Amino acid sequence: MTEKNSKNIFFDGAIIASFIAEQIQKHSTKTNIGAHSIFLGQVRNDLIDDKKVAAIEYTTYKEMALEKMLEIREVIFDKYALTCMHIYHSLGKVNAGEISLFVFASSQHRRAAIDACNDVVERIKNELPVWGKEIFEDETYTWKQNTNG
Amino acid sequence: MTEKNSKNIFFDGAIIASFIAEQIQKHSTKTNIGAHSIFLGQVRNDLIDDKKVAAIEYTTYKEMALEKMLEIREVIFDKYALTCMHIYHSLGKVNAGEISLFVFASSQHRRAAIDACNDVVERIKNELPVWGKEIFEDETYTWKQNTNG
Amino acid sequence: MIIKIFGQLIDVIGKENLAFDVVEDTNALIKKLQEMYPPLTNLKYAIAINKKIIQNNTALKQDTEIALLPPFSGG
Amino acid sequence: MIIKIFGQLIDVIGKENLAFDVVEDTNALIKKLQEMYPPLTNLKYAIAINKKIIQNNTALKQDTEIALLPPFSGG
Repeated sequence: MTEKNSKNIFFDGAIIASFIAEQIQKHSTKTNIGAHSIFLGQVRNDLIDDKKVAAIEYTTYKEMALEKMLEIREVIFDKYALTCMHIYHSLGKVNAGEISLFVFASSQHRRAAIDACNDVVERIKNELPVWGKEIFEDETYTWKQNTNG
Repeated sequence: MTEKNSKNIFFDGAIIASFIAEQIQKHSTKTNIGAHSIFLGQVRNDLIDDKKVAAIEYTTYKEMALEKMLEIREVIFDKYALTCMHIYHSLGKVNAGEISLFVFASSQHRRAAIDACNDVVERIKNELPVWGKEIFEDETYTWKQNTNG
Repeated sequence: MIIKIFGQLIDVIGKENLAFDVVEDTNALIKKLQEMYPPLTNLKYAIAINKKIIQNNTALKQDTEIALLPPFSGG
Repeated sequence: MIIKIFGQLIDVIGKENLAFDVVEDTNALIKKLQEMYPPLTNLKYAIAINKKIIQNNTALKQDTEIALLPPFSGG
Protein backbone atom coordinates (compact mmCIF):
# COMPACT_ATOMS: atom_id res chain seq x y z
CA MET A 1 0.00 0.00 0.00
CA THR A 2 1.79 3.10 -1.21
CA GLU A 3 1.32 6.55 0.27
CA LYS A 4 -0.17 7.66 -3.03
CA ASN A 5 -2.77 4.92 -2.94
CA SER A 6 -3.76 5.17 0.70
CA LYS A 7 -4.81 8.78 0.50
CA ASN A 8 -8.14 9.93 1.77
CA ILE A 9 -10.75 10.46 -0.93
CA PHE A 10 -13.18 12.24 1.37
CA PHE A 11 -13.77 15.92 1.24
CA ASP A 12 -15.55 17.96 3.88
CA GLY A 13 -18.56 19.59 2.22
CA ALA A 14 -19.01 20.48 -1.45
CA ILE A 15 -16.20 20.14 -4.02
CA ILE A 16 -15.62 23.61 -5.42
CA ALA A 17 -14.82 24.52 -9.03
CA SER A 18 -11.51 26.18 -8.16
CA PHE A 19 -10.30 22.93 -6.57
CA ILE A 20 -11.15 21.08 -9.78
CA ALA A 21 -9.25 23.73 -11.78
CA GLU A 22 -6.19 23.28 -9.54
CA GLN A 23 -6.26 19.54 -10.09
CA ILE A 24 -6.47 20.02 -13.86
CA GLN A 25 -3.69 22.61 -13.81
CA LYS A 26 -1.36 20.29 -11.88
CA HIS A 27 -1.43 17.84 -14.78
CA SER A 28 0.08 20.29 -17.25
CA THR A 29 3.53 19.10 -16.18
CA LYS A 30 2.63 15.52 -17.14
CA THR A 31 3.22 15.97 -20.85
CA ASN A 32 2.75 12.26 -21.62
CA ILE A 33 -0.98 12.70 -20.92
CA GLY A 34 -3.20 13.19 -23.96
CA ALA A 35 -6.66 12.80 -22.44
CA HIS A 36 -8.48 13.57 -19.21
CA SER A 37 -11.93 12.21 -18.47
CA ILE A 38 -13.78 13.86 -15.61
CA PHE A 39 -17.04 12.96 -13.96
CA LEU A 40 -18.79 15.36 -11.58
CA GLY A 41 -21.81 14.39 -9.53
CA GLN A 42 -23.99 17.40 -8.70
CA VAL A 43 -26.79 17.45 -6.12
CA ARG A 44 -30.17 17.79 -7.80
CA ASN A 45 -33.16 19.52 -6.24
CA ASP A 46 -35.43 16.58 -7.01
CA LEU A 47 -39.11 16.74 -6.14
CA ILE A 48 -40.03 13.79 -3.92
CA ASP A 49 -43.70 13.62 -2.87
CA ASP A 50 -44.01 17.35 -3.65
CA LYS A 51 -41.05 18.34 -1.49
CA LYS A 52 -37.89 19.78 -2.96
CA VAL A 53 -34.45 18.43 -2.03
CA ALA A 54 -32.37 21.32 -0.66
CA ALA A 55 -29.21 19.36 0.17
CA ILE A 56 -27.75 15.89 0.60
CA GLU A 57 -25.87 14.98 3.74
CA TYR A 58 -23.32 12.24 3.11
CA THR A 59 -21.96 9.78 5.66
CA THR A 60 -19.61 6.85 5.21
CA TYR A 61 -18.07 3.82 6.88
CA LYS A 62 -14.72 5.42 6.32
CA GLU A 63 -12.32 2.56 7.12
CA MET A 64 -14.20 0.19 4.84
CA ALA A 65 -14.67 2.80 2.11
CA LEU A 66 -10.95 3.62 1.93
CA GLU A 67 -10.08 -0.08 1.83
CA LYS A 68 -12.66 -0.62 -0.92
CA MET A 69 -11.34 2.37 -2.84
CA LEU A 70 -7.84 0.83 -2.84
CA GLU A 71 -9.26 -2.39 -4.24
CA ILE A 72 -11.11 -0.44 -6.94
CA ARG A 73 -7.95 1.52 -7.81
CA GLU A 74 -6.00 -1.72 -8.23
CA VAL A 75 -8.63 -3.26 -10.48
CA ILE A 76 -8.84 -0.11 -12.60
CA PHE A 77 -5.07 0.34 -12.97
CA ASP A 78 -4.77 -3.32 -13.98
CA LYS A 79 -7.57 -2.98 -16.50
CA TYR A 80 -6.77 0.36 -18.20
CA ALA A 81 -3.54 2.04 -19.33
CA LEU A 82 -3.95 5.04 -17.05
CA THR A 83 -1.37 7.66 -16.21
CA CYS A 84 -3.19 8.67 -13.04
CA MET A 85 -6.57 8.77 -11.37
CA HIS A 86 -7.92 11.00 -8.60
CA ILE A 87 -11.20 10.61 -6.75
CA TYR A 88 -12.91 12.93 -4.29
CA HIS A 89 -16.24 12.35 -2.54
CA SER A 90 -17.97 14.83 -0.26
CA LEU A 91 -19.00 14.05 3.29
CA GLY A 92 -21.45 16.18 5.26
CA LYS A 93 -23.87 18.62 3.72
CA VAL A 94 -23.79 19.49 0.01
CA ASN A 95 -26.45 21.87 -1.28
CA ALA A 96 -28.43 21.42 -4.51
CA GLY A 97 -26.28 22.69 -7.39
CA GLU A 98 -23.04 21.84 -5.61
CA ILE A 99 -20.67 19.02 -6.51
CA SER A 100 -20.31 15.92 -4.33
CA LEU A 101 -18.25 13.57 -6.51
CA PHE A 102 -15.19 14.30 -8.66
CA VAL A 103 -13.54 11.49 -10.63
CA PHE A 104 -10.53 12.42 -12.73
CA ALA A 105 -8.80 9.83 -14.95
CA SER A 106 -5.89 10.61 -17.28
CA SER A 107 -4.13 8.59 -19.95
CA GLN A 108 -1.99 8.85 -23.03
CA HIS A 109 -4.82 7.94 -25.42
CA ARG A 110 -8.45 8.79 -24.77
CA ARG A 111 -10.05 5.33 -24.61
CA ALA A 112 -8.34 4.37 -21.34
CA ALA A 113 -9.26 7.58 -19.50
CA ILE A 114 -12.89 7.56 -20.70
CA ASP A 115 -13.50 3.87 -19.98
CA ALA A 116 -11.75 3.96 -16.61
CA CYS A 117 -13.66 7.04 -15.48
CA ASN A 118 -16.98 5.46 -16.44
CA ASP A 119 -16.06 2.17 -14.74
CA VAL A 120 -14.96 3.89 -11.53
CA VAL A 121 -18.14 5.96 -11.29
CA GLU A 122 -20.24 2.78 -11.50
CA ARG A 123 -18.10 1.08 -8.85
CA ILE A 124 -18.28 4.08 -6.53
CA LYS A 125 -22.07 4.15 -6.78
CA ASN A 126 -22.39 0.39 -6.27
CA GLU A 127 -19.51 -0.62 -4.01
CA LEU A 128 -18.56 2.31 -1.81
CA PRO A 129 -20.23 2.36 1.62
CA VAL A 130 -21.55 5.91 1.45
CA TRP A 131 -25.07 7.05 2.24
CA GLY A 132 -26.89 10.19 1.20
CA LYS A 133 -29.67 11.69 3.27
CA GLU A 134 -31.82 13.98 1.11
CA ILE A 135 -32.80 16.97 3.18
CA PHE A 136 -35.90 18.85 2.04
CA GLU A 137 -36.48 22.56 2.24
CA ASP A 138 -38.69 22.03 5.32
CA GLU A 139 -35.79 20.14 7.01
CA THR A 140 -37.48 16.75 6.91
CA TYR A 141 -35.49 14.10 5.06
CA THR A 142 -35.49 10.83 3.16
CA TRP A 143 -32.68 8.40 2.38
CA LYS A 144 -31.33 8.63 -1.14
CA GLN A 145 -31.66 5.64 -3.44
CA ASN A 146 -29.18 5.24 -6.26
CA THR A 147 -30.50 4.46 -9.71
CA ASN A 148 -28.64 2.84 -12.57
CA GLY A 149 -28.38 5.94 -14.70
CA MET B 1 -30.57 28.03 -35.89
CA THR B 2 -30.75 29.51 -32.41
CA GLU B 3 -28.21 31.92 -31.01
CA LYS B 4 -27.23 29.27 -28.48
CA ASN B 5 -26.54 26.74 -31.20
CA SER B 6 -24.69 28.95 -33.63
CA LYS B 7 -22.01 29.96 -31.16
CA ASN B 8 -18.38 29.71 -32.03
CA ILE B 9 -16.63 26.69 -30.51
CA PHE B 10 -13.14 27.94 -31.38
CA PHE B 11 -10.79 29.31 -28.81
CA ASP B 12 -7.64 31.26 -29.55
CA GLY B 13 -4.74 29.30 -28.03
CA ALA B 14 -4.83 26.90 -25.09
CA ILE B 15 -7.94 26.37 -22.95
CA ILE B 16 -6.99 27.32 -19.41
CA ALA B 17 -8.06 25.62 -16.19
CA SER B 18 -9.72 28.73 -14.78
CA PHE B 19 -11.99 28.93 -17.84
CA ILE B 20 -13.02 25.31 -17.24
CA ALA B 21 -13.72 26.15 -13.58
CA GLU B 22 -15.91 29.09 -14.61
CA GLN B 23 -17.91 26.87 -16.93
CA ILE B 24 -18.43 24.31 -14.15
CA GLN B 25 -19.36 27.02 -11.66
CA LYS B 26 -22.00 28.46 -14.01
CA HIS B 27 -23.91 25.19 -13.85
CA SER B 28 -24.51 25.39 -10.11
CA THR B 29 -27.70 27.35 -10.81
CA LYS B 30 -29.04 24.50 -12.94
CA THR B 31 -30.19 22.37 -10.03
CA ASN B 32 -31.90 19.80 -12.26
CA ILE B 33 -28.44 18.59 -13.34
CA GLY B 34 -27.10 15.53 -11.53
CA ALA B 35 -24.09 14.64 -13.67
CA HIS B 36 -21.41 16.36 -15.70
CA SER B 37 -19.08 14.46 -18.00
CA ILE B 38 -16.02 16.35 -19.17
CA PHE B 39 -13.38 15.41 -21.71
CA LEU B 40 -10.14 17.35 -22.00
CA GLY B 41 -7.63 16.79 -24.77
CA GLN B 42 -4.10 17.71 -23.72
CA VAL B 43 -1.15 18.14 -26.09
CA ARG B 44 1.40 15.34 -25.58
CA ASN B 45 5.10 15.76 -26.09
CA ASP B 46 5.28 12.63 -28.24
CA LEU B 47 8.60 11.45 -29.60
CA ILE B 48 8.41 11.13 -33.38
CA ASP B 49 11.59 9.93 -35.10
CA ASP B 50 13.56 10.99 -32.01
CA LYS B 51 12.17 14.51 -32.01
CA LYS B 52 9.95 15.78 -29.24
CA VAL B 53 6.67 17.57 -29.97
CA ALA B 54 6.78 21.00 -28.31
CA ALA B 55 3.37 22.26 -29.46
CA ILE B 56 0.51 21.65 -31.85
CA GLU B 57 -0.74 24.40 -34.11
CA TYR B 58 -4.39 23.95 -35.01
CA THR B 59 -6.15 25.29 -38.10
CA THR B 60 -9.70 24.77 -39.31
CA TYR B 61 -12.09 25.30 -42.18
CA LYS B 62 -14.17 27.39 -39.85
CA GLU B 63 -17.41 27.83 -41.81
CA MET B 64 -17.65 24.09 -42.47
CA ALA B 65 -16.60 23.16 -38.93
CA LEU B 66 -19.27 25.34 -37.31
CA GLU B 67 -21.91 23.95 -39.66
CA LYS B 68 -20.75 20.40 -38.87
CA MET B 69 -20.78 21.14 -35.16
CA LEU B 70 -24.44 22.22 -35.38
CA GLU B 71 -25.27 18.94 -37.10
CA ILE B 72 -23.42 17.01 -34.39
CA ARG B 73 -25.23 18.94 -31.64
CA GLU B 74 -28.58 18.10 -33.19
CA VAL B 75 -27.78 14.40 -33.45
CA ILE B 76 -26.53 14.31 -29.87
CA PHE B 77 -29.47 16.19 -28.37
CA ASP B 78 -31.86 13.87 -30.24
CA LYS B 79 -30.00 10.80 -29.02
CA TYR B 80 -29.36 11.61 -25.34
CA ALA B 81 -31.43 13.27 -22.61
CA LEU B 82 -28.98 16.12 -22.07
CA THR B 83 -29.55 19.30 -20.12
CA CYS B 84 -26.76 21.10 -21.95
CA MET B 85 -23.50 20.61 -23.81
CA HIS B 86 -20.57 22.96 -24.38
CA ILE B 87 -17.62 22.40 -26.69
CA TYR B 88 -14.41 24.39 -27.09
CA HIS B 89 -11.54 23.63 -29.45
CA SER B 90 -8.29 25.56 -29.64
CA LEU B 91 -6.96 27.18 -32.78
CA GLY B 92 -3.37 28.34 -33.15
CA LYS B 93 -0.49 27.17 -31.02
CA VAL B 94 -1.04 25.00 -27.94
CA ASN B 95 2.05 23.87 -26.04
CA ALA B 96 2.64 20.35 -24.72
CA GLY B 97 0.82 20.00 -21.39
CA GLU B 98 -1.84 22.53 -22.38
CA ILE B 99 -5.46 21.75 -23.19
CA SER B 100 -6.81 21.99 -26.75
CA LEU B 101 -10.25 20.37 -26.47
CA PHE B 102 -12.92 20.77 -23.80
CA VAL B 103 -16.19 18.87 -24.09
CA PHE B 104 -18.71 19.36 -21.29
CA ALA B 105 -22.01 17.42 -21.26
CA SER B 106 -24.57 17.65 -18.43
CA SER B 107 -27.73 15.70 -17.68
CA GLN B 108 -30.11 14.73 -14.95
CA HIS B 109 -28.84 11.14 -14.72
CA ARG B 110 -25.26 10.14 -15.41
CA ARG B 111 -25.67 7.76 -18.37
CA ALA B 112 -26.77 10.51 -20.79
CA ALA B 113 -23.91 12.88 -19.95
CA ILE B 114 -21.25 10.16 -20.07
CA ASP B 115 -22.45 8.58 -23.31
CA ALA B 116 -23.01 11.92 -25.05
CA CYS B 117 -19.57 13.21 -24.07
CA ASN B 118 -17.90 10.08 -25.39
CA ASP B 119 -19.93 10.16 -28.61
CA VAL B 120 -19.16 13.85 -29.23
CA VAL B 121 -15.42 13.37 -28.71
CA GLU B 122 -15.39 10.61 -31.36
CA ARG B 123 -17.35 12.78 -33.77
CA ILE B 124 -15.10 15.78 -33.22
CA LYS B 125 -12.02 13.68 -33.94
CA ASN B 126 -13.56 12.08 -37.03
CA GLU B 127 -15.88 14.68 -38.52
CA LEU B 128 -14.62 18.15 -37.66
CA PRO B 129 -12.37 19.77 -40.29
CA VAL B 130 -9.50 20.65 -37.98
CA TRP B 131 -5.82 19.95 -38.56
CA GLY B 132 -2.98 19.78 -36.09
CA LYS B 133 0.59 20.55 -37.06
CA GLU B 134 2.99 19.00 -34.57
CA ILE B 135 5.84 21.41 -34.03
CA PHE B 136 9.07 19.92 -32.71
CA GLU B 137 11.50 21.55 -30.33
CA ASP B 138 13.79 22.34 -33.29
CA GLU B 139 10.87 24.14 -35.04
CA THR B 140 10.51 21.55 -37.79
CA TYR B 141 7.04 19.98 -37.97
CA THR B 142 4.90 17.07 -39.03
CA TRP B 143 1.15 16.79 -39.56
CA LYS B 144 -0.71 15.09 -36.76
CA GLN B 145 -2.56 11.85 -37.45
CA ASN B 146 -5.49 10.92 -35.25
CA THR B 147 -5.65 7.41 -33.85
CA ASN B 148 -8.73 5.58 -32.66
CA GLY B 149 -7.89 5.67 -28.99
CA MET C 1 -19.26 -6.73 20.76
CA ILE C 2 -20.10 -3.45 19.06
CA ILE C 3 -22.09 -3.29 15.86
CA LYS C 4 -21.63 -0.23 13.66
CA ILE C 5 -24.90 1.05 12.21
CA PHE C 6 -25.15 3.21 9.10
CA GLY C 7 -27.58 5.21 6.97
CA GLN C 8 -31.31 4.66 7.43
CA LEU C 9 -30.65 1.79 9.85
CA ILE C 10 -29.63 4.41 12.41
CA ASP C 11 -33.24 5.64 12.27
CA VAL C 12 -34.48 2.11 13.02
CA ILE C 13 -31.98 1.16 15.71
CA GLY C 14 -31.62 4.60 17.22
CA LYS C 15 -27.84 4.60 17.58
CA GLU C 16 -24.63 4.42 15.52
CA ASN C 17 -22.86 1.92 17.75
CA LEU C 18 -24.91 -0.92 19.18
CA ALA C 19 -23.41 -2.87 22.10
CA PHE C 20 -24.41 -6.50 21.81
CA ASP C 21 -23.78 -9.73 23.73
CA VAL C 22 -21.51 -12.00 21.73
CA VAL C 23 -23.41 -14.38 19.47
CA GLU C 24 -21.94 -17.36 17.63
CA ASP C 25 -22.37 -16.35 14.02
CA THR C 26 -24.07 -13.90 11.68
CA ASN C 27 -27.22 -16.03 11.35
CA ALA C 28 -27.70 -15.82 15.12
CA LEU C 29 -26.97 -12.10 14.97
CA ILE C 30 -29.60 -11.46 12.30
CA LYS C 31 -32.20 -13.47 14.22
CA LYS C 32 -31.55 -11.59 17.43
CA LEU C 33 -31.48 -8.18 15.72
CA GLN C 34 -34.82 -8.86 14.07
CA GLU C 35 -36.34 -9.80 17.41
CA MET C 36 -35.07 -6.58 18.96
CA TYR C 37 -35.89 -4.37 15.95
CA PRO C 38 -38.79 -5.91 14.01
CA PRO C 39 -38.70 -3.27 11.19
CA LEU C 40 -35.32 -4.76 10.15
CA THR C 41 -37.18 -7.77 8.76
CA ASN C 42 -38.46 -5.64 5.90
CA LEU C 43 -35.27 -3.69 5.23
CA LYS C 44 -32.51 -4.53 2.82
CA TYR C 45 -29.04 -4.47 4.32
CA ALA C 46 -25.69 -6.21 4.07
CA ILE C 47 -23.41 -7.29 6.92
CA ALA C 48 -19.73 -6.39 6.78
CA ILE C 49 -17.32 -8.46 8.87
CA ASN C 50 -13.91 -6.87 9.24
CA LYS C 51 -14.79 -4.40 6.47
CA LYS C 52 -15.84 -7.06 3.93
CA ILE C 53 -19.42 -7.80 2.97
CA ILE C 54 -20.24 -11.43 3.70
CA GLN C 55 -22.49 -13.63 1.59
CA ASN C 56 -22.65 -16.65 3.91
CA ASN C 57 -23.05 -17.36 7.60
CA THR C 58 -19.84 -16.29 9.34
CA ALA C 59 -18.48 -17.01 12.82
CA LEU C 60 -18.16 -14.03 15.19
CA LYS C 61 -15.80 -13.26 18.06
CA GLN C 62 -15.75 -10.54 20.72
CA ASP C 63 -13.36 -8.38 18.64
CA THR C 64 -14.87 -8.96 15.19
CA GLU C 65 -15.63 -5.66 13.44
CA ILE C 66 -19.31 -5.89 12.52
CA ALA C 67 -21.32 -3.36 10.53
CA LEU C 68 -24.85 -3.20 9.14
CA LEU C 69 -24.93 -1.53 5.73
CA PRO C 70 -28.12 -0.39 4.05
CA PRO C 71 -27.97 0.00 0.22
CA PHE C 72 -25.26 2.47 -0.77
CA SER C 73 -26.23 5.83 -2.17
CA GLY C 74 -23.00 7.75 -2.65
CA GLY C 75 -21.95 9.77 -5.67
CA MET D 1 -13.13 29.52 -59.13
CA ILE D 2 -11.18 29.44 -55.88
CA ILE D 3 -10.24 26.21 -54.15
CA LYS D 4 -9.60 26.36 -50.40
CA ILE D 5 -6.62 24.27 -49.35
CA PHE D 6 -6.06 22.94 -45.82
CA GLY D 7 -3.55 21.14 -43.61
CA GLN D 8 -0.65 19.30 -45.22
CA LEU D 9 -2.08 19.98 -48.68
CA ILE D 10 -0.93 23.58 -48.25
CA ASP D 11 2.63 22.22 -48.18
CA VAL D 12 2.00 20.40 -51.48
CA ILE D 13 0.13 23.14 -53.31
CA GLY D 14 1.98 26.07 -51.78
CA LYS D 15 -1.05 28.26 -51.08
CA GLU D 16 -4.27 28.37 -49.07
CA ASN D 17 -6.47 29.68 -51.89
CA LEU D 18 -5.89 28.27 -55.33
CA ALA D 19 -7.41 30.17 -58.29
CA PHE D 20 -8.53 27.71 -60.90
CA ASP D 21 -10.22 27.85 -64.31
CA VAL D 22 -13.75 26.49 -64.04
CA VAL D 23 -13.99 22.77 -64.71
CA GLU D 24 -17.17 20.79 -65.25
CA ASP D 25 -17.18 18.50 -62.27
CA THR D 26 -15.11 17.12 -59.41
CA ASN D 27 -13.72 14.26 -61.49
CA ALA D 28 -12.27 16.79 -63.95
CA LEU D 29 -11.00 18.84 -61.02
CA ILE D 30 -9.17 15.91 -59.44
CA LYS D 31 -7.60 14.97 -62.77
CA LYS D 32 -6.36 18.51 -63.40
CA LEU D 33 -5.08 18.95 -59.83
CA GLN D 34 -3.11 15.73 -60.05
CA GLU D 35 -1.50 16.87 -63.31
CA MET D 36 -0.50 20.17 -61.72
CA TYR D 37 0.55 18.67 -58.36
CA PRO D 38 1.67 15.06 -58.89
CA PRO D 39 2.25 14.37 -55.14
CA LEU D 40 -1.54 14.65 -54.69
CA THR D 41 -1.90 11.26 -56.36
CA ASN D 42 -0.46 9.58 -53.29
CA LEU D 43 -2.24 11.67 -50.69
CA LYS D 44 -5.53 10.98 -49.02
CA TYR D 45 -7.99 13.85 -49.10
CA ALA D 46 -11.70 14.57 -49.34
CA ILE D 47 -13.42 17.24 -51.41
CA ALA D 48 -16.02 19.47 -49.78
CA ILE D 49 -18.56 21.21 -52.00
CA ASN D 50 -20.45 24.02 -50.29
CA LYS D 51 -19.12 22.73 -46.93
CA LYS D 52 -20.27 19.13 -47.41
CA ILE D 53 -17.94 16.25 -48.18
CA ILE D 54 -18.94 14.61 -51.45
CA GLN D 55 -18.74 10.89 -52.19
CA ASN D 56 -19.60 11.01 -55.91
CA ASN D 57 -18.73 13.10 -58.93
CA THR D 58 -20.39 16.49 -58.53
CA ALA D 59 -21.02 19.32 -60.98
CA LEU D 60 -19.17 22.60 -60.37
CA LYS D 61 -19.99 26.22 -61.12
CA GLN D 62 -17.98 29.43 -60.91
CA ASP D 63 -19.33 30.23 -57.44
CA THR D 64 -19.25 26.72 -55.95
CA GLU D 65 -17.36 26.67 -52.65
CA ILE D 66 -14.70 24.01 -53.09
CA ALA D 67 -12.23 22.77 -50.49
CA LEU D 68 -9.59 20.05 -50.34
CA LEU D 69 -9.50 18.38 -46.93
CA PRO D 70 -6.70 16.08 -45.79
CA PRO D 71 -7.58 13.63 -42.96
CA PHE D 72 -8.78 15.51 -39.88
CA SER D 73 -6.60 15.64 -36.80
CA GLY D 74 -8.36 17.87 -34.34
CA GLY D 75 -8.97 17.25 -30.66
